[in-house]
Amino acid sequence: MSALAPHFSYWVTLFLMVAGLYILIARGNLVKKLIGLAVLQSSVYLLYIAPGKLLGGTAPIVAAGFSTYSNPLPHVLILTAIVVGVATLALGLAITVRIREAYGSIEEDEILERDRAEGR
Amino acid sequence: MIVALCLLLPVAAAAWLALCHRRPNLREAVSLAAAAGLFACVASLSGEVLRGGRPALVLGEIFPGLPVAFVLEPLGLMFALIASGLWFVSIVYSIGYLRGNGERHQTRFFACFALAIAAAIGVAFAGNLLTLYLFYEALTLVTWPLVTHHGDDAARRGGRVYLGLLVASSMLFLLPAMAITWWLGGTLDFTPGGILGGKVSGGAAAGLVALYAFGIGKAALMPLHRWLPAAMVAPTPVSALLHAVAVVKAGVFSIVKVVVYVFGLDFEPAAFAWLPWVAGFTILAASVVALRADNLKRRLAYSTVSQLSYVVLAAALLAPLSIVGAALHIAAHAVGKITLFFAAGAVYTAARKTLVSELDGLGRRMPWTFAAFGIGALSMIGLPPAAGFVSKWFMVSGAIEAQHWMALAVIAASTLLNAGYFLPIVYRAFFRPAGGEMHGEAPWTMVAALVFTAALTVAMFFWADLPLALARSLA
Amino acid sequence: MLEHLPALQVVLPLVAAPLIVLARSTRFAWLATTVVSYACLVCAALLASRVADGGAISYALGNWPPPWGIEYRVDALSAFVLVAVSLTASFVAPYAQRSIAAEIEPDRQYLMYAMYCLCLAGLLGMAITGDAFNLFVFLEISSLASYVLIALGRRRQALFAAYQYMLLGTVGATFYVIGVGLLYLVTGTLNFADLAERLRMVQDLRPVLAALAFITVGMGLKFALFPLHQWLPNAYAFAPSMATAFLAATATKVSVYVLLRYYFTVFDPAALFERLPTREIFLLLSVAAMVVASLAAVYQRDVKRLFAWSSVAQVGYITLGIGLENQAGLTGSITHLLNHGVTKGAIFLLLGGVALRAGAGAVTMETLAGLGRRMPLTALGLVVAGLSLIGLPGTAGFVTKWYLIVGALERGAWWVVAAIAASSLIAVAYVWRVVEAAYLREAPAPAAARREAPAGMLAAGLAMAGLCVYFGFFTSINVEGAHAAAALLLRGAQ
Amino acid sequence: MKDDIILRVVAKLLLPFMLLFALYVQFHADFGPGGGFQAGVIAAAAVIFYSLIFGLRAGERLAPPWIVEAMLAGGVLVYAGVGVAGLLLGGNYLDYFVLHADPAAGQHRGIFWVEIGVLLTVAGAMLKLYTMFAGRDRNEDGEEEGA
Repeated sequence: MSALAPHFSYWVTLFLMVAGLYILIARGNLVKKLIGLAVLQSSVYLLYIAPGKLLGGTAPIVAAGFSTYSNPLPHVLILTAIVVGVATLALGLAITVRIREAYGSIEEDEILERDRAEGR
Repeated sequence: MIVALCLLLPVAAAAWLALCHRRPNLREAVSLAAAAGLFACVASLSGEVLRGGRPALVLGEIFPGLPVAFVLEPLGLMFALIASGLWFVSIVYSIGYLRGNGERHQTRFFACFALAIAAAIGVAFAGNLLTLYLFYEALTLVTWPLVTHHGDDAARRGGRVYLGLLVASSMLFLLPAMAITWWLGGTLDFTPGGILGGKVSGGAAAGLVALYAFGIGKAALMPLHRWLPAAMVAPTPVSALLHAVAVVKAGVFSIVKVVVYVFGLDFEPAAFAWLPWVAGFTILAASVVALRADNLKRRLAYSTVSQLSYVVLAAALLAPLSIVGAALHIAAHAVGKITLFFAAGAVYTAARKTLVSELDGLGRRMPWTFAAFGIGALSMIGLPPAAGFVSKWFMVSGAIEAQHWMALAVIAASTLLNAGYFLPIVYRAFFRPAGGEMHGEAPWTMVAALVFTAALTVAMFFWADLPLALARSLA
Repeated sequence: MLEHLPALQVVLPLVAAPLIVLARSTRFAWLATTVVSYACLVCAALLASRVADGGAISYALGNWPPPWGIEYRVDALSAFVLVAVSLTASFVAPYAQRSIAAEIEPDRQYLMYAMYCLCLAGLLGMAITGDAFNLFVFLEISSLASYVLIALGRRRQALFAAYQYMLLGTVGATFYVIGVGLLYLVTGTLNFADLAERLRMVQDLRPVLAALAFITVGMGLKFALFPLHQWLPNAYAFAPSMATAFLAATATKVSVYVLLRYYFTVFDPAALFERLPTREIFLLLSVAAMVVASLAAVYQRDVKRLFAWSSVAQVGYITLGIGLENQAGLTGSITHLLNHGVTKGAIFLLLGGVALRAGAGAVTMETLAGLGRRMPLTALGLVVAGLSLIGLPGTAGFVTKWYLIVGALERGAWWVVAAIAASSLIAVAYVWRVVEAAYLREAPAPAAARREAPAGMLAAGLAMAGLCVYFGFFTSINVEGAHAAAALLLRGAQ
Repeated sequence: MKDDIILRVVAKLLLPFMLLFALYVQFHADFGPGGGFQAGVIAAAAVIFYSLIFGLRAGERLAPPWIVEAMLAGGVLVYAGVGVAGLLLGGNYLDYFVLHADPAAGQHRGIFWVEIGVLLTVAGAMLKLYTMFAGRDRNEDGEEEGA
């Protein structure tokens, strides 16, 4: 426990990372894959943000009475990363919708099956 | 200046030919004019080279210290003279052949022909290994459309073997050999006395020799000889000019150049000790195959394989006299073999016969053709009064000088074999009773061409001064 | 204005994209794209010449000095990549007009141009930025744009190919950003130069090692390092012609650049190459790519797929230099960024013309039958570019091969020399399948009429094929630039 | 859902406050958490909420597609324009110090306009995403929409 407790945010990060990757690889449903991708990306947000927090620190806005601030840089970075993540997810979903229209399915194996049938 | 002109002339001719493809007569006139011009250009350089001059041309560096450079030296001049001179004769012959056989895509044929000559001239003039390699590969590529000229399945198969073997050997062996030479010697310029002397020895040296000997696949050393018979699917003028003169001679020419200017004649003989055995084996084995081949062009092709190995054998002895013999043989074999191919093509055009066993009595219907064939055969065997005798004389002298008795034995044995597969053809043509239909000689341009080369073969026996002078300045 | 070139290099295409969306006119979109592409080429050329004369250029965005602000930094390596990318762009942009008009529905064409501009901006930004996180942002800009470009392909397989590429590409980018996060946690900085300095002082190397692994795999996914290449063949095969040409010529190259930047200037190369089996790993993976992917290419029926597989193999040539880690090897690698870009660009541009005239989405071996008679110039261009792919002397590909072989000899890696030769031999096999189809097969009767691709497309393709030959003889751009870049990387190694 | 009177009334009542809150988040960002990203999302949420209740068509009347696209592109242009303004006034790209005689005020001015750009782009993007997906089932029968 002593190794776990002080670094618990890392363990959560790690769990999310692996879980996201697992979903991404193991699931054949295109939407579920995207969910896995989103989980994976969330783990990155945590990886950056969690260490930026100082115990007792406040939002990094200069004001009387506060002297410890959290590190603002990771937040800025992750704001960008979140935007990127949203864009990726939206694009992924848009493509999925069109795949469904073109193939009538969003299961990976069925799509591959149909491609193979066409290739012959 | 003239060096650049020699390279540009055939390329320009090819472009021009492509433009006037709707007017065959103009096209052929352009071809002939270009060939004559090229020969004149090369010949005009010979005086300077014989006096010891080395006309040079440098076209920009590809890599730091590695330019595309041309330096004209005696061996290259000889090769260029042969290639350009016989180009003219071949065009005369081709006009008759292509029209007589109603071949398609004649413009493409003449254009690629011109490009092949340009590449051969590039090989001949190359001032360093990189330039030589550049044109060596170019020669393979531009002759591929000629080999696959008919466009049918047989042509495609032949083309694959041709391209596959030539490109594979040059990429797998020649390119690494070049890189190793550059890495060891720091230069790829052809230097009198060689660039590798003292830089590599023992097994590594022998390995490098092997990379070069097999990398230059155009020299058709066994077991890399199969592209040559495969190339026989091409129309006969192609076989005549390219696979008796330009392409194969580019191969043995490169070998001689590498031996003389990269390794140097003083290179440790141990590294070359294995090569005469392989070359000797090729000479004998190819002769035996030729002996059994019934298809005339196939027999000629294997004869070429064996004759090429004479050059390799002679070069590998590293003796001055044998190098002279090797250089001379490049010229002697060229004129002799092109005569033989011309004759084979004439027989095909006039009588539609391709097999040796069908030639009975044809000598009486086509006396000029078979007289020329006889002279070519004499040259191959190495009997006077034909050019082959001179070169063989020097090779034998070289073998004695180097005290290489195996080489001597091989040359003797193969002379017998050569006689064994050429004389029966002449005998059949003149002394067996003729078969059915009546026909005369092939079109006159073809006959004129082959009589001319036969005369040249004899002339090179009596007046061997120029080639001998060029060859002697090598060693 | 000249001191602002680094900013303009990225801002020009970045501004062009929203302008195109606002204007909603295909004609304006094409015009803007072309102008911007040429402007980028001019910027890149000017930057390269300034770098060659006076050393690296640093540009502080927002006037916040590095390492606090984001720094744009142009040195010999990034200048070379900038030139390579914008050179390709300047050929693709004029080509795009007819190609897009033929392949994309009219009301979506301006979006295609906008995405192309974004992609260009992202790639240029990746090459120019000196900030690890900013690089991630540009990476995602270019990636998102390229997913859209691929998804706009005419056949439905394009959608699934884009989806797969998006999935793997995003995982790659995420891995990269995880690696950067770890480095940031250890050092507290994101500026490359600053990172390099502070990493030297780090005692606990475990997070750095993890960061190295994440960045390597992440970037490996983006540039299709064997065996992380699964997304590539389909993505290239089904994308619209101009997208394939542009992405094949640039996208993977810029990701390799990122890896080079990290390996030789951020991490400590001495430790990286001496204490870890980096050399062996890259030699093995590169050789495997060169041989296996080439073999796979031989068996393709779809010609675009064939050349896509060949791209995987050619990436092997590029990464080979990392494994050789010497002047000649790295010169070969870096020059191949440009050489292969030009070669593949030419091939895909010309194939786009073939596809247009064939009227089908796919270019198969049957489509190519009789091409030598129907489209003689296109066929000639394909042959020339194919020769460069094989690496015959007198072409750009030979220049690469020569340096790689010399580099392998210096390293004493004889088996690598053999592998390079063997791989080129397999390249002969697949290129010659195309040549035989074009010249030795008769065209089916209805398609036998002689009809070249539209002039603009043909000219762009032939010009690039011409560059393959130009760079094979006149190496002042590709070799000298690469030589300087390799020297720079190795200087960082000391 | 537009038949439900409670929803309709509440929606109409809430809408101005949501937009106002967006503006508050936008402009109070100098002194507290907030900024263009958050404000953009809130503003877009207001419009999306409206079109959830009154239907997509009504939402599109409120924010026509061409305006949404213009917002998307215009926001980026405003952002980039601030950068170019810095260039023109003699600074580096994105240099805010030169935007005003007093460098601190210059920073204020620069970030103000940049945040406006962000607001526009984020709001535009959110709306675009919503209409793109919500608009799907209107033309299910094979007709395709831009992605």
